[in-house]
Amino acid sequence: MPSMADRPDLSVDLGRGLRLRTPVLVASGTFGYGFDAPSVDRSALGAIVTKGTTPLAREGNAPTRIAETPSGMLNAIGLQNPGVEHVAGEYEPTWATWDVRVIVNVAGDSIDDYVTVARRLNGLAGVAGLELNISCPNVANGLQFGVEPGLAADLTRAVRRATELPLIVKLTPNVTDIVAVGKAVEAAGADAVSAINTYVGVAIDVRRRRPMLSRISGGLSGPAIKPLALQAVWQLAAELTIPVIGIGGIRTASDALEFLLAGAAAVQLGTVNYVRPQAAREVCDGIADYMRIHGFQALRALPLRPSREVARV
Amino acid sequence: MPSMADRPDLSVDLGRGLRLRTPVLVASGTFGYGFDAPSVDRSALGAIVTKGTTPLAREGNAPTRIAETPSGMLNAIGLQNPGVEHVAGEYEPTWATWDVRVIVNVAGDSIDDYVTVARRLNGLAGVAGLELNISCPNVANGLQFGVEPGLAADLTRAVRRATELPLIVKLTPNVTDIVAVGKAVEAAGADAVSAINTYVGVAIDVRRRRPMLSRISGGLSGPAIKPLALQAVWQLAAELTIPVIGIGGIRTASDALEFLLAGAAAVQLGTVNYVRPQAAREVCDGIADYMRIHGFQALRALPLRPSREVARV
Amino acid sequence: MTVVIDTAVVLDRTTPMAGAVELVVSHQSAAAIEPGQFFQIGVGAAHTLLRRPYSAAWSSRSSGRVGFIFNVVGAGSAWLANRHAGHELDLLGPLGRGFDLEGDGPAVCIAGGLGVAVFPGVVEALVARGRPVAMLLGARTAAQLLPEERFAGAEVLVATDDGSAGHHGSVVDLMAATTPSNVFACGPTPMLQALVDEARRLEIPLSSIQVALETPMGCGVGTCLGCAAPRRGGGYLLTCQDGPCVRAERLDWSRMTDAFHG
Amino acid sequence: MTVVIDTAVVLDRTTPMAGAVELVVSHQSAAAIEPGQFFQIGVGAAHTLLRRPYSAAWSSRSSGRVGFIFNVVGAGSAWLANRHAGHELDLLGPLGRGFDLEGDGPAVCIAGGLGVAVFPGVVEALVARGRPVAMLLGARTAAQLLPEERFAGAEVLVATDDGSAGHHGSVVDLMAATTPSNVFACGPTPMLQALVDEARRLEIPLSSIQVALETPMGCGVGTCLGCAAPRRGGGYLLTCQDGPCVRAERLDWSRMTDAFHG
Ligand SMILES: Cc1cc2nc3c(=O)[nH]c(=O)nc-3n(C[C@H](O)[C@H](O)[C@H](O)COP(=O)(O)OP(=O)(O)OC[C@H]3O[C@@H](n4cnc5c(N)ncnc54)[C@H](O)[C@@H]3O)c2cc1C
Ligand SMILES: Cc1cc2nc3c(=O)[nH]c(=O)nc-3n(C[C@H](O)[C@H](O)[C@H](O)COP(=O)(O)OP(=O)(O)OC[C@H]3O[C@@H](n4cnc5c(N)ncnc54)[C@H](O)[C@@H]3O)c2cc1C
Ligand SMILES: Cc1cc2nc3c(=O)[nH]c(=O)nc-3n(C[C@H](O)[C@H](O)[C@H](O)COP(=O)(O)O)c2cc1C
Ligand SMILES: Cc1cc2nc3c(=O)[nH]c(=O)nc-3n(C[C@H](O)[C@H](O)[C@H](O)COP(=O)(O)O)c2cc1C
Ligand code: FES
Ligand code: FES
Repeated sequence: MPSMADRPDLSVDLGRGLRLRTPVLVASGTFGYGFDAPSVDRSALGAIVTKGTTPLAREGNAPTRIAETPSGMLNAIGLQNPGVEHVAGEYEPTWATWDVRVIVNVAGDSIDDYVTVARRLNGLAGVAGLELNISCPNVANGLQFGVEPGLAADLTRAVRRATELPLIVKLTPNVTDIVAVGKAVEAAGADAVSAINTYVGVAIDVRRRRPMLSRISGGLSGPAIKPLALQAVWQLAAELTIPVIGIGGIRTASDALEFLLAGAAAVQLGTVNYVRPQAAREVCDGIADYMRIHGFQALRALPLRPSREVARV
Repeated sequence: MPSMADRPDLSVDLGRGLRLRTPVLVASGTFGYGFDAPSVDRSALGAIVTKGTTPLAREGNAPTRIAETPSGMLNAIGLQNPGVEHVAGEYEPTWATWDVRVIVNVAGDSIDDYVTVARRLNGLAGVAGLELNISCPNVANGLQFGVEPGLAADLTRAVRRATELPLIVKLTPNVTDIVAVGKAVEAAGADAVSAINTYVGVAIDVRRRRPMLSRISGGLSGPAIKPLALQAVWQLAAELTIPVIGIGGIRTASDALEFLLAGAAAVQLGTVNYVRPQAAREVCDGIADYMRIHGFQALRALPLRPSREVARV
Repeated sequence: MTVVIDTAVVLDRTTPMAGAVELVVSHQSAAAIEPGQFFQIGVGAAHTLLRRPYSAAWSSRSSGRVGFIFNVVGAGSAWLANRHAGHELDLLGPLGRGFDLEGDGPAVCIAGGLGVAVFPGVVEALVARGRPVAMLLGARTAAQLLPEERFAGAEVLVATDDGSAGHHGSVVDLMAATTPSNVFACGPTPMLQALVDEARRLEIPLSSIQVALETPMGCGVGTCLGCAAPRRGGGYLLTCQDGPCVRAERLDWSRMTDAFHG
Repeated sequence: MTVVIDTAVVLDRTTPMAGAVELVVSHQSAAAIEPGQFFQIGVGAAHTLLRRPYSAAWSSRSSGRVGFIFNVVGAGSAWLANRHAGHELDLLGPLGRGFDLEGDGPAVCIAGGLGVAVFPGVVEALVARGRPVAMLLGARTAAQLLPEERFAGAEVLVATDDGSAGHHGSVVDLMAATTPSNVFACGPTPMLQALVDEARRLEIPLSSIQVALETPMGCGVGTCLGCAAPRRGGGYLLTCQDGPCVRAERLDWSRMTDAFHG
């Protein structure tokens, strides 16, 4: 264990006062609401991002909801969650007592849904920020909010008006040009973007001659997608001025460092939390060791290319 | 080994007389021009798809050209190839003597490039068909032909006019709506589509603090992408009437059957050829065994959903 | 209950019955395991990612040992089957809810196929409580039956699909010969379904039947929501948190899907 | 040359020098291996995909055995280091071009770090041809030197970075003391680069120097085009087909990149 003395500064500022003690977050849907995960040392966590939360409780999809694929997994959980009232009433008061900050991931079928959740959580001490999951289909027009820059911007603008909380927009990679969507939400008032959410995939049960998942397709996560997520982060970090949070297939400190070197301001660990609950601690220590060895004082020194922001200075 | 007697019919018709003895092809860039691969039993191969071929010889990219990722690999070879003259003069005469058919994969920077290659190969006995790699950037407008339905259709139409050879258009998955591109090339005269080419990815060498590949990003292939490729095939097979050739991460007969059940008329094995040169034979035998066990006489009985074509009958 | 992530050393590897492997490990929480609980075991097989859920077949407070009994169905179990004495296993657990062993009067344990893996520990605990126990074992053929000695103190009744031992047919047929005050069941979902139908026929209340469920699992701890099982009255239970051992009355058997069998 | 895909049984696993592992296997094509050729070895480590290229350290026509010497740098080599007697290895090869051993007069072999892995077989073949052989060994420290006995019949000169054995400095410095008619070199690209510079200084013609290249490899057989090395006069050679052993004069050392070291 590194001594605190020579520990480099791991804190990161994601904008609008969302300052985190470390750049290692746990990703939405892989840590519940912070209550169920195995009791491992959480002092490494910059923040916990909750399961996607909607205005009303949702039962989620019928089984089978998950399937393993090579170095990855598909999921079609169907946004099972207790609804924002339960979250605000039952969970938030406890979060307010924690030393790890909690960011609520928000989902919905319409702009109103997102706005409703954002309003309800605004000003609650236990909520440090919001992350908008724009991979959800918009029931109004069928399209996902996240695949159309205009739609994504409208959604971001509406939520921006509804809350003073730091606003992270989580981008979907299932698009031809993720940078266009990133620029649109940046212009619409996002404080940061997180990239990426899962890739749409299918698995077939050959023996039983049917798709593995009840919903046929699901979202691919895990190490398999790491190079694709890095491509998205590499492009976004070059084109956006707001911080980019890297997500996708991180298992080790080396994986996390790939994202930080590619230009990410912070990272989120997802599927790995299921496999190695102690991963966040190891990743955090590994980043600190790397910085010490290479003589970096602060995270902002890691990117291979200076960020636009720095460049403009 | 199954006896020939009860061997189900593995032959497949990809249109315009391109009838193959088995549905197992080897994918472009993973079998050279058919001369270098380890001498394994080729009687299992429905066809060999060659390395991408351009009008003039190309040196390819500077090293490093490949990098391994979890259950996958990135490549940025840069279309190194000897040019169509060499292919037509040196390789084609030998192909004409083989019992395995050869499909030439065609690449270029402009519609003229593709047309030039197609014209030169038209009518050569050793060439059974063409596969257009439309993932190449169009130097004219920077965009990849494959990401824009209109561009993809123009390219297909132009090549269609230049040759009587069966024409397969190989789709790129790096788009929001692959079905739109598939429909466009179908309408423009493609006899079949193959899906998919590689996904754009990045890997960072954390120790040396630089991207792994000299070109920074490359194409992701291997088992990691299988569920994504299956998603593309599942959608295309439902919406197109021409055959869909499934490609992406196939390692085993079970993987290949996932594609056939998802609606693919045939499959291509790529990266696995590097790892297990004998894979095509095992996949072919495994498909035959599966059909025998489930009592299927012909491949067309495998898809979980009847194809549009059948549906229309 | 605090979940422990720990490496356990393999002490022994045996073949308890045809086609199965038994691994014995020494584990710090052996004493804390309730019969019916499971562990998420890390596997290092190529192209795999997730841990694999396995019931503790038995555990010994005194020796600090835990046993796992499994068969090879895919890459993960094939990797596990290659562990030998001296190797380390990466265990997360004990997880979930075990069987509620409270009550008195005759207890009937019924196992289909590898479902038997959970019962050595369950039977031992029931016998220790002084309850009369009947162990109903179902297998494809005689060689695949876990030997009677593994159920000391219980009356063992057997059924095989091929009639090579005991009743020729389903293990569920053996229920009719019993008068249980509690039933503990584990096996393929179709077999559990058949058990529930038979119980209704025999007028055995579902409240007295506990089943150990098997669903695909992502995390094993309640965070991925991947292990849903249909709850009676709507919605879903989480197999890893509300189960794997749940009372049959809590499940909506009409919506029960089977991710694995048939 | 026909490439064989075959499983070979591990006969022995030893530690030839500090931090290295030597695996001895029995392989059907042992007799056909040219010194300097390599095999693509299948590895079953989690999250890996490609085979790993390894030089045959030596091979014996009479016993049908092949040796591989390697160190652990990542997941694949870690997996390999865990193979023991009785395990099977999945081998593709022998592949590529070995060293051209023709010629007479003194032969100098120069190895940096694990580059030494290729030389036991090379030295044996050169000595068998009755040529005087000098083996120049470079390592970080004395413990990481492959023992002299492995180069019977050759004069062994040593250099270590820490001066713990032989010359304190680079193995390339030892070239000045030699008057080779041929040079055979293997090691990190920066060391090969230094060798070429030194050769120019000593006026040793590059045509007399053969280097064993290391690049990332996809297929090992010429189909993926992933192993490009810059060719003198433009374009690229394929390390797996035109190499790994190539004459230094055929390479464009000004365009030489290093995927692995420094
Ligand atoms: C709570 C719980 C406890 C379990 N306890 C045991 C036990 O004590 N002994 C034991 O042998 N198994 C047990 N299982 C089943 C075991 O987890 C699976 O067999 C194992 O995960 C398969 O992993 P694999 O990589 O070998 O197979 P995979 O490659 O994951 O799957 C291979 C084949 O096995 C099927 N399969 C996967 N999971 C299951 C499953 N849960 N049941 C049946 N078929 C499956 C798949 O559909 C596929 O056809 C338990 C499962 C759960 C949920
Ligand atoms: C023709 C040829 C012959 C070889 N012969 C031998 C041999 O006899 N003995 C031996 O120990 N090694 C040899 N190598 C190197 C060996 O192939 C690599 O060390 C091995 O592939 C690494 O696999 P890995 O999964 O352990 O490491 P990876 O996880 O693939 O890589 C881990 C680290 O090792 C580095 N690395 C990867 N490949 C190489 C390489 N070729 N050289 C140096 N660093 C590398 C990576 O950049 C990374 O930093 C040879 C390579 C080639 C091309
Ligand atoms: C089971 C599961 C459930 C998820 N639920 C959500 C969710 O509710 N909202 C969201 O924005 N992302 C969700 N995600 C996506 C993850 O937050 C993350 O973006 C993705 O898994 C990629 O990261 P990874 O490869 O590290 O897992 C979920 C992922 C998994 C595996
Ligand atoms: C090294 C390499 C080179 C490739 N070259 C080509 C090419 O020239 N033209 C093409 O259309 N596809 C090319 N591909 C893509 C493959 O044909 C295939 O579409 C892709 O690898 C996905 O299949 P796989 O996962 O089975 O490898 C190449 C793939 C690899 C790995
Ligand atoms: S397995 Fe993840 S919630 Fe049950
Ligand atoms: S390694 Fe594939 S061509 Fe050389």
